[in-house]
Amino acid sequence: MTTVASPPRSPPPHLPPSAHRPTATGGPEPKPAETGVWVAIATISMSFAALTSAMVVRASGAPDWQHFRLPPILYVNTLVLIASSLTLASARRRITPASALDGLPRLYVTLGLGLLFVTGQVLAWRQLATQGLFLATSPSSAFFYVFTALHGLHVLGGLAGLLYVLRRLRRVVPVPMTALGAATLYWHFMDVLWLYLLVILIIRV
Amino acid sequence: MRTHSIAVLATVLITGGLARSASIVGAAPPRPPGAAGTISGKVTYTGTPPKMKPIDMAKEPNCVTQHAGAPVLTENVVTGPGNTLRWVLVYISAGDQGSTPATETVRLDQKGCQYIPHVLVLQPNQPLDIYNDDPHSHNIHPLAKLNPEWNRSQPAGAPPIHTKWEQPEFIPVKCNVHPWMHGWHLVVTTSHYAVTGEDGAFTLSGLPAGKYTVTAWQEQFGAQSQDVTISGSETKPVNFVFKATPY
Amino acid sequence: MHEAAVHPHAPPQGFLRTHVFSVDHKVIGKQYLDLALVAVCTGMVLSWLMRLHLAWPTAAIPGLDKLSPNGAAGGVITPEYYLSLMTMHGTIMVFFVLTTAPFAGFGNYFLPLQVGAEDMAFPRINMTSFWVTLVAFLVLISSFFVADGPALSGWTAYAPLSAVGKDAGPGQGLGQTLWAISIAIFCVAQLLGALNFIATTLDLRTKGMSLARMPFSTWAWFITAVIGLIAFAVLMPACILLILDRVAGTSFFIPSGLVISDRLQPHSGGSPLLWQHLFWFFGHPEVYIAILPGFGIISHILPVFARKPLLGPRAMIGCLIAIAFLSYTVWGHHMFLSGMNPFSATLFSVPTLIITIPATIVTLLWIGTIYGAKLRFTTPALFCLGFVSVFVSGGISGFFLAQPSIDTYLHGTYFVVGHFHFVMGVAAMFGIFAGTYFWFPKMFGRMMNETLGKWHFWLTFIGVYCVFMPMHYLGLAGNVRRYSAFTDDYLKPLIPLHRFITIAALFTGAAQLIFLFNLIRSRFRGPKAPDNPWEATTLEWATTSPPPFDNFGGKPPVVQRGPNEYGVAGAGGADYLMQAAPEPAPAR
Amino acid sequence: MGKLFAVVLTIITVVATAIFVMRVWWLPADISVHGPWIDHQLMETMLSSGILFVVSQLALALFVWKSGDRREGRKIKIFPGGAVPMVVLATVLVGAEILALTFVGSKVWASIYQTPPDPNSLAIDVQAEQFAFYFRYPGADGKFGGIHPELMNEASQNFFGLDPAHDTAARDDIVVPTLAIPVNRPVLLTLRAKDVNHAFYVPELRIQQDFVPGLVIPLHFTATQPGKYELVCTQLCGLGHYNMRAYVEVMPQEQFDQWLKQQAAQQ
Repeated sequence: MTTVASPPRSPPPHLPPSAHRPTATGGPEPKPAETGVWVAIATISMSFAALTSAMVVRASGAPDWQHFRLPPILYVNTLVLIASSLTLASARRRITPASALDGLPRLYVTLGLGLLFVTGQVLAWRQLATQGLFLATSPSSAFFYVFTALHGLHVLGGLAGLLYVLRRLRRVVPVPMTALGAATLYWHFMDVLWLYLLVILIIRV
Repeated sequence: MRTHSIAVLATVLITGGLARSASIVGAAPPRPPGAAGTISGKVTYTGTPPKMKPIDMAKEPNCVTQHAGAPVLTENVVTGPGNTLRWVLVYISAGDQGSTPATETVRLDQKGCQYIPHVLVLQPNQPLDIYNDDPHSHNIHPLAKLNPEWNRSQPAGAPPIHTKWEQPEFIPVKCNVHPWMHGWHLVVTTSHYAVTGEDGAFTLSGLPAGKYTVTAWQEQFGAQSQDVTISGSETKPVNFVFKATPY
Repeated sequence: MHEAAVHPHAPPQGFLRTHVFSVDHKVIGKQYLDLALVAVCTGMVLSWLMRLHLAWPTAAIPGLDKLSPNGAAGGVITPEYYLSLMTMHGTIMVFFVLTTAPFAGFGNYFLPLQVGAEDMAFPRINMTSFWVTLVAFLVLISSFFVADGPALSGWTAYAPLSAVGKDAGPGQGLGQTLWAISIAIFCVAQLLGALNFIATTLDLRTKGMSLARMPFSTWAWFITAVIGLIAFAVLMPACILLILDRVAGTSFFIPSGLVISDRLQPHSGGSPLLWQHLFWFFGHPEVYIAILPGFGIISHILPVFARKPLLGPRAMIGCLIAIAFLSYTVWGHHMFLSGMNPFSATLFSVPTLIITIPATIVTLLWIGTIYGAKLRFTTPALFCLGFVSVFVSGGISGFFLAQPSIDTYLHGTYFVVGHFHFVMGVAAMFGIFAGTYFWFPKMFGRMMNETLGKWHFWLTFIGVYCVFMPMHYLGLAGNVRRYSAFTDDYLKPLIPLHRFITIAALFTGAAQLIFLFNLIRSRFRGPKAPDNPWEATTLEWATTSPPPFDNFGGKPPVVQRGPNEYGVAGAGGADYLMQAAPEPAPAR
Repeated sequence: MGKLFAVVLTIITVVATAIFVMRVWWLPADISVHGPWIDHQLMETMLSSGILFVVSQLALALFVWKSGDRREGRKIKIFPGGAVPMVVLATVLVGAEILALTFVGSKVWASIYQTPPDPNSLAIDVQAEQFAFYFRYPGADGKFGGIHPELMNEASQNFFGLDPAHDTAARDDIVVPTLAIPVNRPVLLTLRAKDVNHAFYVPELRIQQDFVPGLVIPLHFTATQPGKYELVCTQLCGLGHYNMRAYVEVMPQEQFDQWLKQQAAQQ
């Protein structure tokens, strides 16, 4: 899984300041961690695009496609995830290279909301299961579980990344802004990805 | 080799019977000397059975040549003159006594793209050797459910497959390469069994006095049972009649 | 404060950190190459077994029954074991040799060196990537030791054969599940690798190393990483769906009403073509993942030994990019006869034929580079020339297969086998050989033996033509591929040609022992290599052989010019200018 | 070394080409109506790519021969005109070739796979299974019986899962393992797979098509030469793949009618 070691989790730990490492680009200091996250975003998008097209192909003209109502808790989870993105953005605004202290509480809230989202997704599975909809019940439920599980794994990866950054924010001065930026970027992407998945699940399932 | 093992078997049986030892045959009750009953009869059908269709083995020219002139017929329902049924297993399904575990090796041949015999009866753990007598590869795929299922090819010239079945089960066997090749491995816990020939006749002998359930089983028509009581050395006639439909 | 350290990671301490769990891209590169060496030996032995069986189907191979008591009782290979050998040969070669060696192996070692970086952008992810690859390899190999043997559905693993489980045949049980798991794991590793390649190329280039000044091999690895990023991102979810079909009872790829081994399968509504689309959307770009690094390596090495600049450097890079782009539009040419809408066959045929334009240009540029060159016939140079020849041979048969109307006859025959072995197997291997002979001095600080190298080249070059050219003739005669024996009346007369191929394959395989011997011996006994033994221009030759752990001894080079400066007036009468060398004094 | 390379490469090129030109191993004679177009297209491609093959290999050999020249003071030479003309030339030449091949080729392809079958075609149902082909003729009523996978039974030769007990159309269906077809009459096959992917390939008929489980794929052609040919599977289907074949018997119409009657009697 791309998630498992997605870049925010381990941005290059000891990147040297620009003075020590001449680089080709005359512009701003390159940020490999952010480049890495962009690359990861590209590949994760591609994976989900492949799954989406698989779902469209599989759903077309399949008599066994069983429509069902999405568990309502998904909408609550969506709000939770959006809220976590907002708190993260707000936290980041409060963190300067000199000090991370102001942003830390909001980062903890972000972490909490992230965990809450994952828990909410698990609850959504349990709701489906009580309706008798399991992985193998119908292709629609199969795709639901595959989408939510893969997204959930990626979110867990993002949480691990945030945790890692948080630990370093508290210990390292100057504050590793690049790592924080990379983790933030990834987290917002998880948000966007989920909204996309929610929309196609609403349309198809 | 075969006669040798039969001799060994006989020796074991006799010694076991006389000495009442708890060796290999210790579990089975000893055969009461001299007072064995027999069940015999015929298996027939009423109605119209499916046609025995000629099997066209066109894809395996070797086998076409082997059967030139007399094409092989389907063996799922084999009938004889007088509405008899062949390849029916008749065995003691309940109340069995006096059975002896078999140790002699049973042989299954693949010859002319047929399983010979079509119905093979064994007892649990009885050694089974499978030979490929054709100049091309065969595949043996017993579709077992209780026993472990396996699926293996046997190219021409490969050594025989030595195997056995541990659990009693009626196992359909197919050759994946030649779709028409079908046979049965019938694993029963009794040594009192018989498979009917073309005349539909069977004989179960050496039965000590007692109450038995006799079952006849045919691969397409299923099973029928009758209760029979044997007292002393008598011959009880038992007949089975299956209802046949053309499809 | 360790933030201020020059190198992204501290010098390694202890044996484990230095040689095993190292985050140094050079060690990781060598580990990839070693893994590829083990894999290629395995894959080659498998191909010998297959070829022996095809030529003499009833021959007993001593000892084989020890490896597989069921698959080769008495040493005679059963049809299903043949297919298992074939599947494993294809999977090992495509994934663990042709992807691992030229891309992950050489790329890891030389991409950071060539852009003047001290390491990859994410050294720990880099290390993870290798160990995950190793796990994938071990999972795959473990399927040799399960009761029914490895998967037998080919490296393409077409559903539903690959999806329905053990009813479909021996090897389709646990063996096939292990196959799918192994490939899914492999995808993870390659995605992590591609991430590193891209970030390193974009962000860690040294001062003066503009994109236009990057060596051709760096370009090729970068482009390959981009291809891989998309391709493996599609294969991985496909493998997950396949695994779910196999173990969780879903029906993504399995349609309704299948009766396999007399059993009605409990699945419904799935689409076998969906697997083919997903697989080939990955599978065709995978061909370029295997060969593009070869393009890069040849374009990198050829000018060194031609002592003149590569003809049309910009055209070369443009072609590489064009091929990468087009590789995503052609997957359907594997499926002309698959039952998809026949109209789409024409649609897929056009970009397939168009991709021959950049491929032709690339070839012509190499041939044009050789024109008027002062060739130094070293072993790596010979392998470059051989590469051009076999790539032409393999590429041209693509003309036939790209046309649906001809594919109607040639699809599924040995013509296809000959085609892809030449173009992505042998050509890529020649690229790997050229790279090995060329970079060995840098990697190990010792030269390889030239005499042995030349023997290796000649035997291999002649050998591969004897093996793969006849396959085209077989294909024309309608010889179906993936057959474990030729029992059909019209195939029996072709068996003598198969015997010829088998003998040639054994001969060519034996020639590889020369390489293996040379490789191992030179690692310990070869003469000491100077820093720049081939008089090349790129940055990897501007440091010691082998390079120190931070590549440039704390003094990152500053690049002055592109990599193509051969046949010019250099310092001290040399005919080349290194990328980081200062401007020489004007000649008087 | 350069001369050796040039010589070896030339020998390889000449031998490889000669075997093609002498047709030592070649396609079997065509027996289909559409086959000559395919053969024509193949020959066109063979000719143009053959020239490309020989020219590139020999150019490589020649340049290598010359570039091995060890004379003192020899200067390197740049390819005349540099890369640009070469790129343009390659694009134009290969592009033109591609256009020509696509134009003709897609017509050939369309004539086989994209045209509707002749309405008077003989309809035959084909089922591929591990590891055999079975063919079904509709019998006297001209209608095929329905297919019920749960009724498929190889032991009783019910390969198609027919239900003659309830389905009268199925009772006279003729199921055989050999594809017999009348000569010069259009044939329309419907391909279905019982278990996994298979393929239909008769080299003499110049036709190949996959069987895909879950799909019913039409395929039509007309055979022009009576005789016995082999139909083989070209899509990996499992352990018996190599042995999956059937014979195709092309016969005059009268003989075919008689054959069909004979088969009907045996059902």
